[in-house]
Amino acid sequence: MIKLEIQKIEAIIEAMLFASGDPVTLETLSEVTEVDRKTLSLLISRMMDRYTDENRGIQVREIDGSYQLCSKPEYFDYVKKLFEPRQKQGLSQAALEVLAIAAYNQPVTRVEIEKIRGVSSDSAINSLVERNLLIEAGRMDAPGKPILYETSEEFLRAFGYKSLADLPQSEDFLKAE
Amino acid sequence: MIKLEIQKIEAIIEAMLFASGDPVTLETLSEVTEVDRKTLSLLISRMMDRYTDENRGIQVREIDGSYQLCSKPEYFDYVKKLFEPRQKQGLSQAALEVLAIAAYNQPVTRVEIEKIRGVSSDSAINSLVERNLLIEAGRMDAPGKPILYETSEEFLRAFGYKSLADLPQSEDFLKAE
Amino acid sequence: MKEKNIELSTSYTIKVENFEGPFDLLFHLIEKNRMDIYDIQIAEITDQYINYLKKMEELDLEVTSEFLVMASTLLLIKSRMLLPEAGKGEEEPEDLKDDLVNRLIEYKRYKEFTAELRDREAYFSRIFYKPHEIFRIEPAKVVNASYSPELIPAIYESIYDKNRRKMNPESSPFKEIMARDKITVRSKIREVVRKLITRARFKFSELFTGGKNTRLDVATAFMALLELTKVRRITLEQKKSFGEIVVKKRGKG
Repeated sequence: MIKLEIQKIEAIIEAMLFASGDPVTLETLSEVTEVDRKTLSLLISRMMDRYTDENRGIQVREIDGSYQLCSKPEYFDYVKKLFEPRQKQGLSQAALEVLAIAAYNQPVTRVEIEKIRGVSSDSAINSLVERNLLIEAGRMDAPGKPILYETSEEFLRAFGYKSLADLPQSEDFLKAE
Repeated sequence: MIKLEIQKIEAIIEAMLFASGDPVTLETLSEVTEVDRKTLSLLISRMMDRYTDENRGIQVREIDGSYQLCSKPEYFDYVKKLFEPRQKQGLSQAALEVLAIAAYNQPVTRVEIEKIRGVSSDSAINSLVERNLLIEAGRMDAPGKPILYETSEEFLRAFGYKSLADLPQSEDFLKAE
Repeated sequence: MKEKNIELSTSYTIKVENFEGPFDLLFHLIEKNRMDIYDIQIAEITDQYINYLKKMEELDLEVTSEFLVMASTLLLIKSRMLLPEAGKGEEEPEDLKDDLVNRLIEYKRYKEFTAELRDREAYFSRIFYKPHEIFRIEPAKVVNASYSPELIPAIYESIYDKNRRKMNPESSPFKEIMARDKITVRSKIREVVRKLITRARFKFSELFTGGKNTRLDVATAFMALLELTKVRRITLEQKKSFGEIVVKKRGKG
């Protein structure tokens, strides 16, 4: 690839990510640019580096094998003035505990979550499903066919993880049982 | 203003234009950044220059005293692939028959096609023209000046022919009539 | 964690926190007493735990059943430890305690992780995304599907042959029926079925009235009958070879 081509591909990627707004998979980017995925992911990580420049207000985030353009968090206080005060209520301690347990034990049932927390977790689970942080992922092949829950892509986005492999690992967090 | 501040202001402007999506007035930008409008518009035109770099896929446009971030038009063909409804629909039997007749009898008129098929072929021909498999190739020098149709390059691609000479020939396939 | 400072009549202030559950409260007590989680003094912790529940009740705070279940577990362990003879043959108090400690430790890991989650949520919620640009895109005018190169000549051949038959019916070769005239066979099947609605039996030759008696027509009709025999809708009868075939409706079942 000659240099001009690389530049053009970077420009195409930026244009696509911008126009999409939503995350775009590496696969799609590879199909459109006709550049193989490996080269492309190298190119994108180079681009990501350049976005860290002081004078840039936006950045590329990698989430679950997709890329998304977004504003940098450090300019939140300025950007928010453009919008109506947004009521982004933080999550309750109960909800965070449920998420923590689900993140390391997915797919997980309500009963499993409650066993670890020691308390009923119905409403916390419901509010997480409502906020699209937990998703229902089928049912367990067990009596009563309990619903299995998984963390969503939105969970990765909201907590800044590239993928589940990005979660802090330790032998303490071996899947229960 | 020291240099670092300028960089930060540029970043804020980029973040604001990005998050807004819509045009943002110079006035709003000036209020939020607390930089006077004159300085700010100079700063933004400097930013606009930088967006013209080869490797950028987005640009800042000035519209009626407002600024808006948008993708560069030269990458439209790539960007639009993100939004294109995938049309993987196969061809109808009628369309395949029309194509076969056109392939062996081109250029051919609608009336000739219908004579061979024995049925009206209006909509099949139209859908093939729409899908770029048949193209109009002038008009026949005959009463009513009927349109002549030919198969397209897209036709060759879709059926895996290098050229029309690639179509299997046989004495059975004498031009009808 | 929400806190309430409540003035009691006894004029001292106690701090009642909202605990997520019995584990959460136990932790608080263990930490407050600077105990080692692996070496919990059950008697002491049990008393404090039960006192706490009493205070919650005095303050009209809801004490959910989970808290009460834990209280009874703690009391059980405590009593067995005090009177080892009383519970002979049942679970050793040390086992009950170990089980409790293990569950506490597991819960603690997740609780500690929530601190990280809280920080990350606060940071990443400062990011803005944008909706996608609005384009008016015409649907793609290309065929993404690809076809075999043999398809076009095959289709042309079939059209061509059909036309040739029209001009000279006798020239239609028998083999064509198999390949291309499934539709004709199907319509013949329908014709036979229709006939059988009004009549229980009819002669094969009756299918060829009005000059439809080319070899192709005969073969198609015959294939239709074979199909119907296969699905047990009809039976065929032929008294002698080359004789008239009689089509008979078959009873259900």
